[in-house]
Amino acid sequence: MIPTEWVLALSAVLFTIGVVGVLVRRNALVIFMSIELMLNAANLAFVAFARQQQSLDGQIFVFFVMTVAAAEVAVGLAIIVNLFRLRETVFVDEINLLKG
Amino acid sequence: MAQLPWLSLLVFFPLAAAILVAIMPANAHKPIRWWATIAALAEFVFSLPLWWRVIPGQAGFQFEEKLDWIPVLGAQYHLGVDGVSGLLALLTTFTTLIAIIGAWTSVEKRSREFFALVLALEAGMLGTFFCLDLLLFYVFWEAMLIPMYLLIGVWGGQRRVYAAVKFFLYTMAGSVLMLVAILSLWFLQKQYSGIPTFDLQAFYQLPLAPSRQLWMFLAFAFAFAIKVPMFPLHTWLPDAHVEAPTAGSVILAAVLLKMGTYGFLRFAMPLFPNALEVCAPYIAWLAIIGIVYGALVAMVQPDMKKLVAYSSVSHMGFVVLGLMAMNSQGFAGSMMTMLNHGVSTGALFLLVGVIYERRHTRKIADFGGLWTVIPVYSVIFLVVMLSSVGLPGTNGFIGEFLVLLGAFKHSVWWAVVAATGVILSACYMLWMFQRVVFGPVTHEENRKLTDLSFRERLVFAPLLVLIFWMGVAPQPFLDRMQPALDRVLQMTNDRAQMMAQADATATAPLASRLPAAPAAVSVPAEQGGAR
Amino acid sequence: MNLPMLWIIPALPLAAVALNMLFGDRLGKKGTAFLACGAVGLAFAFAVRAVLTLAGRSEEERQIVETAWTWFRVGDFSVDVSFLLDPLSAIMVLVVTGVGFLIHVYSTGYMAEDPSFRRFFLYLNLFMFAMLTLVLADNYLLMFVGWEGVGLCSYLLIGFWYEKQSATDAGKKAFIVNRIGDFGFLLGVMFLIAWTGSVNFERVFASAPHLFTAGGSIITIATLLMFLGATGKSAQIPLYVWLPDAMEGPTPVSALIHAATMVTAGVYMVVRSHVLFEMAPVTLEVIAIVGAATALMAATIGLVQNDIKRVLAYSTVSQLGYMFFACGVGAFGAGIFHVMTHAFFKALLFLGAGSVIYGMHHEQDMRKMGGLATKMPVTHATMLIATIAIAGIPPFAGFWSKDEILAKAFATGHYGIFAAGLLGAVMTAFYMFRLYVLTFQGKARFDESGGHAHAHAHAADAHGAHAHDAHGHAAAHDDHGHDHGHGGPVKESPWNMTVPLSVLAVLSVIGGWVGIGKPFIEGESWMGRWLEPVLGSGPHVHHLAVSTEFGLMGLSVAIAAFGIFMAFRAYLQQPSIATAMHERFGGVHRALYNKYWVDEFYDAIAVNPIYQASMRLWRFWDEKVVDGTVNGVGYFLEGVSALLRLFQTGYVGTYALFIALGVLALFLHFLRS
Amino acid sequence: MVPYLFLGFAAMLLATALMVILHKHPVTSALFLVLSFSSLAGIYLLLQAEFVGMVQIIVYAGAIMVLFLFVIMYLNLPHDVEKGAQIAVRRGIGWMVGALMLLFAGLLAKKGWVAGPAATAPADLSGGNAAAIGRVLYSRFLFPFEITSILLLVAMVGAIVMAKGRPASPEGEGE
Repeated sequence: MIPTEWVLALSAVLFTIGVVGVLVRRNALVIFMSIELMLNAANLAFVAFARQQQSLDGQIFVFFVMTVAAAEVAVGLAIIVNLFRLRETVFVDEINLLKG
Repeated sequence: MAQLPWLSLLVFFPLAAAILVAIMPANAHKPIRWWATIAALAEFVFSLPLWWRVIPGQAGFQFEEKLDWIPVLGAQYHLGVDGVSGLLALLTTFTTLIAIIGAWTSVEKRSREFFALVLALEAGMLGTFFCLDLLLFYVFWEAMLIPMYLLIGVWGGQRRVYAAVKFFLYTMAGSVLMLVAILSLWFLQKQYSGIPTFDLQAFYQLPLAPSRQLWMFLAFAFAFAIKVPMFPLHTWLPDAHVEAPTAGSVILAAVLLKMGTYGFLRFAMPLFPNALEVCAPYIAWLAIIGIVYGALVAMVQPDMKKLVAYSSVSHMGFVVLGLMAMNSQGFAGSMMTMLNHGVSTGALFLLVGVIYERRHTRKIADFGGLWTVIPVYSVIFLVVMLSSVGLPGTNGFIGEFLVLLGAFKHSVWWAVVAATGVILSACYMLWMFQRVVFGPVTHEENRKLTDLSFRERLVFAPLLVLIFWMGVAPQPFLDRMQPALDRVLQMTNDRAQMMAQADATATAPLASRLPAAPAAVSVPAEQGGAR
Repeated sequence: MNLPMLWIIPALPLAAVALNMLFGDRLGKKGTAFLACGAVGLAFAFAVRAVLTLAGRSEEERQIVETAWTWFRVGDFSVDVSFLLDPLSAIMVLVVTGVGFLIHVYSTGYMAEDPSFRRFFLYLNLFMFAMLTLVLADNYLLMFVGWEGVGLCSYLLIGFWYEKQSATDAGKKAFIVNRIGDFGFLLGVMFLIAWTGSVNFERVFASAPHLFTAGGSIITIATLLMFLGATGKSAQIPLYVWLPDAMEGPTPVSALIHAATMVTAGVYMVVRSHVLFEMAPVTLEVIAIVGAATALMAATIGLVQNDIKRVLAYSTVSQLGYMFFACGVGAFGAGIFHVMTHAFFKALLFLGAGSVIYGMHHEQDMRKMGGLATKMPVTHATMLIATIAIAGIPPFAGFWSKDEILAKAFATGHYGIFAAGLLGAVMTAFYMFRLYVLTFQGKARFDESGGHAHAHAHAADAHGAHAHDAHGHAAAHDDHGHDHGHGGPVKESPWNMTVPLSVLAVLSVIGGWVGIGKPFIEGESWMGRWLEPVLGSGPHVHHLAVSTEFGLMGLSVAIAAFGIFMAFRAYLQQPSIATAMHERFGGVHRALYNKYWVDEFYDAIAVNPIYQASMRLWRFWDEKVVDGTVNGVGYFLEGVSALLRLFQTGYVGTYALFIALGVLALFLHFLRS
Repeated sequence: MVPYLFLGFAAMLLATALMVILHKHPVTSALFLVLSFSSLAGIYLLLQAEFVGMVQIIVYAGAIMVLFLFVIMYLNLPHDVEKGAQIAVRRGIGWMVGALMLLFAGLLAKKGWVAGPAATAPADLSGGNAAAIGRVLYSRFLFPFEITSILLLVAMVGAIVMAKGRPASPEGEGE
């Protein structure tokens, strides 16, 4: 039996790696992947708690998160493709259309 | 018809019409203005019974409608009308009709949106006059801003965006303070009676410790003073008027400014009478300064619209002064001046609009000798100008005289200083008139001016009739407003007395004023002063 | 009901206005003239009928009140539109409608060639309406309607030739100066309302003795304010400045409004309110002094003016001064008497002057006239009568009224005022005969065949002479602003001008006889008895001995004769005297010629400072301070936003960083708790 | 046995995840991501979430990652150039934030923010994990499940519309 704490610790570290990835990389695609990492970290925590609580709700949530992730990736990648067409770049520090 | 929700229909008919106009095809200019005119005319006809169905002798609110709106907060959809709001509502429907007909040819771009907004504005204004629920009042009050903001910002002149934003922010600044005061009233009401409500009539019976009234009164007064506008909060007005399209100026001057004074009369004064007693002299002096100041500054304006705008500051000073005099002459004069100002200044703006439409300039220096070229216009201008100056026999005189009389009874100096405004108004108006209408034709362009068209004459005819009617036989108007005004006066005085007494009894044993919560007020005192 | 229908008297001219406005363009000049004159004539007939009804009653009942409707009623204060006919208003209404009718007729001739003929009669009828309302009103507020109404018509008629800058300036000046007076009048009325609760004459006068202490400060202030109103309307110091400028209007207007009727409204108001004024001795004293000072000052200015209408204008101011000091010394009846006689002879003088101007093709400078006696016989004869009347030679009208005023002043012990009156009388006689001599006697000083061209040449002169004028208007040339195209020789005016002249001339002779009193007949004069129900027998001082009365009369006649003699001598027989005088007293002459620089003084102390202050208020206070504050708040917020904007870089990384930092902050928060 | 397996998967997960964010080439990153997802699937299996583990492999490692790779290759991206002071600063901040986060998480964990009491009534797992999930999903979570389908539909439409590119308008794209 794996202790829930271990899984949570793993989840935390994975999440942090995702955060660091978002912060240090400038390639939008890699940032996107890092986000996926974070989502997976969250999923991991869900699964861990589901096991501890002997409930299926957590796993159901993971299922929904995955759906959202799939949708997000589809749209997000479409955006990136579009962006690349317009700007010839996927580097986020070259794009500041939102500047106030 | 008795069961018909008449007031609601009055409020929402223009809104429905606005929506209908808004979905018409954008380039169908002719049908758009016809339908807008028909809607405004129907609304006016439909509002005419306000003249005879609002029974003059009956002082309270009539045709009340009450529906739950947000039950948790105790906010209600509560409408009602009395002599004061009835007359102002009539003025509103009348002015809107005039403004719409007047704007027939002057609005070329986006006429659909323009007429829709004017109609929506009418709905907002009528709602503001009719509602008897403070939250509803606030909603209408703010809702009114938006169409006006757009009218100035889209159809305005050169600096329209600046003017529109200034207008909006100024008014907002005041009204958020008012919202805070409304909310604190609500809490006090809940604390006092246990029932959460925004109902105005309930607030009329809510005892407030005089020490608490001051801030709430100031918040209300600030909002209303901006709207009036009172010196020194008036600077949005010249900009808004100058930049606004003619119809916007007319409605702004004729109705929107009255919201401020109406607010004083309906809310600020009867709700916080003790605070009023403290503040009245200051407000009155500000009003008097406004009278003189507006007139002086109007005198040196090179732009006709700006001149009229500053004259509005001056005239509205009279209205506030009459209210602060706190006697029946002052009140009646104030109310008369509201109506007069609506008619005369509305007409003045229309007149300026007429030549602006033809010449695309409002500079006084660009005109001269108009009498030779367009005599009918000039004669109408003369009459309207005289009514604005307050010549006896025209409407302007009755209002100004009653206000001065009321002020005189309160304090001789008020009347003396305010009466100089009467001299000054003659100065700036006559001088403007002389430069525009008299003299030889100095600009060749002016020779080609065409005199008023049939449609324009149709616009001015009822205004002229009103000018003389209200000047020669104003009694029908006075009869309608007086019971309502007397009631406000009575209520204000009674409440002031009641709460001052309550305060005295509450504070005496407690030694400290702070805990003098409304709960400490004895119930008999409250009942005694309520009606 | 066999009421005399008072309301119809003012309503008739008003109806004419309405008809003229609606159908005037279809009527043509003849129709318009007929309509206008007919309405006023009919009003005169109704007035006569009403007055006869009044006279038919016993003395105590000589008062007719007719209420048309309640004008407005607020609280316990109410005002009716109602009319009052009593002996006082009877005199006024007869004078107004009578003289008004004559002047209407005269105008049909004088204005015959003006393109704005119809507008002229429109205004004129409107004026009649307002004036009759003023005179017939039975309360102060309705009187105020007429009061402002005549002011309006005066404004419109002075600026009748609206294309002329000087005319519209003068009109505006008249209206605004009058407004200053109205301000006083209105406040005075408010004092009455505040204390008596009514504006109705009868009620105010009945309650005044109980509510005010005689000589108290309230009644003094109230009456002083009302008198301020009177100074505005009746052109007294300090508000007389508008009247001379008012000569920019057509001459019949000057005759009707600025001589015979409107300007006497102030006197009428004071006499009407005599109950109040008698309770305020200080005010009466002020009135007397102001009246005397005005009489003297205007007379001195009148001595040297060259414009025929300006001389008459200053003479009017001066004569109004007489009326006021009559009131000031308590001789209200004498004041009204002088109002009446003055209306006759001054209207005649103006109309005569108009006739001269008409004949001279719009020349107004007396230096360009002379020798007209033979060319315009009717005008000459009637003018001569009027001149004698105003100079105060018995048995002409002016003598009786002026003498009564002087006698009353003397009898009440106002010797200073009396002396001033005498001095004024000399000057009146002098400048009026100067006018007469320069105009009608001596040699013709104009080009006989082409007066018109000549006049134009000199118009330039006049411009130069009046260049000092701050408003930049030229001398009051009664110029229509367009070419008449008829030069031609000087000739007599048509019948519709000369007939009114003749009628007025007759009145100028016999009009004063109704006031022949004490030394000639037993008891009060007819006029005095007629007015007694209104004015009461008065708090009369001891009557003068008959010998004193005759002495005073003799004195005033002698003085008038002296003035006349001097005028003939200086301007007809030995013109060198006049020139010598000019040179000798150059400074004085300049001061007089420039009207003591009062206009310039007012400009300097009031008009310009107010204008400058307003400009500063607008440019500095409004735009810099108030708007500056408002915009300042805006700029401040904008600055703060600009600062905050730096955080919004537009880079995703930055946002992500802030999110992460936010998470850290949350962690910290949970750690602390 | 299970704990060792877990530790093994965990080590692989972290290592591959680190490689995802560290490697310069996006394609390599993506491939490491596939690996990390797979190891995560293994952990799921160990945690008795068989269904989720399978879906993880199918949806994530399969569908989503293919999409990623497809896009990367479609765009034909070169190595990332990660040089310069700005990048260094950002990198420093990034790692510092990460470290702090871990530190705070550890501190929080120390305060006892972990694993509450175990549930008393275990879920009905008859017929295996997938069947159990199916029962719950199609009963209690039916409505959210349906909504999810709409979400996916919308995402699909959105993605298509965007990827299709706008028709060239005369005004350009407002750059």
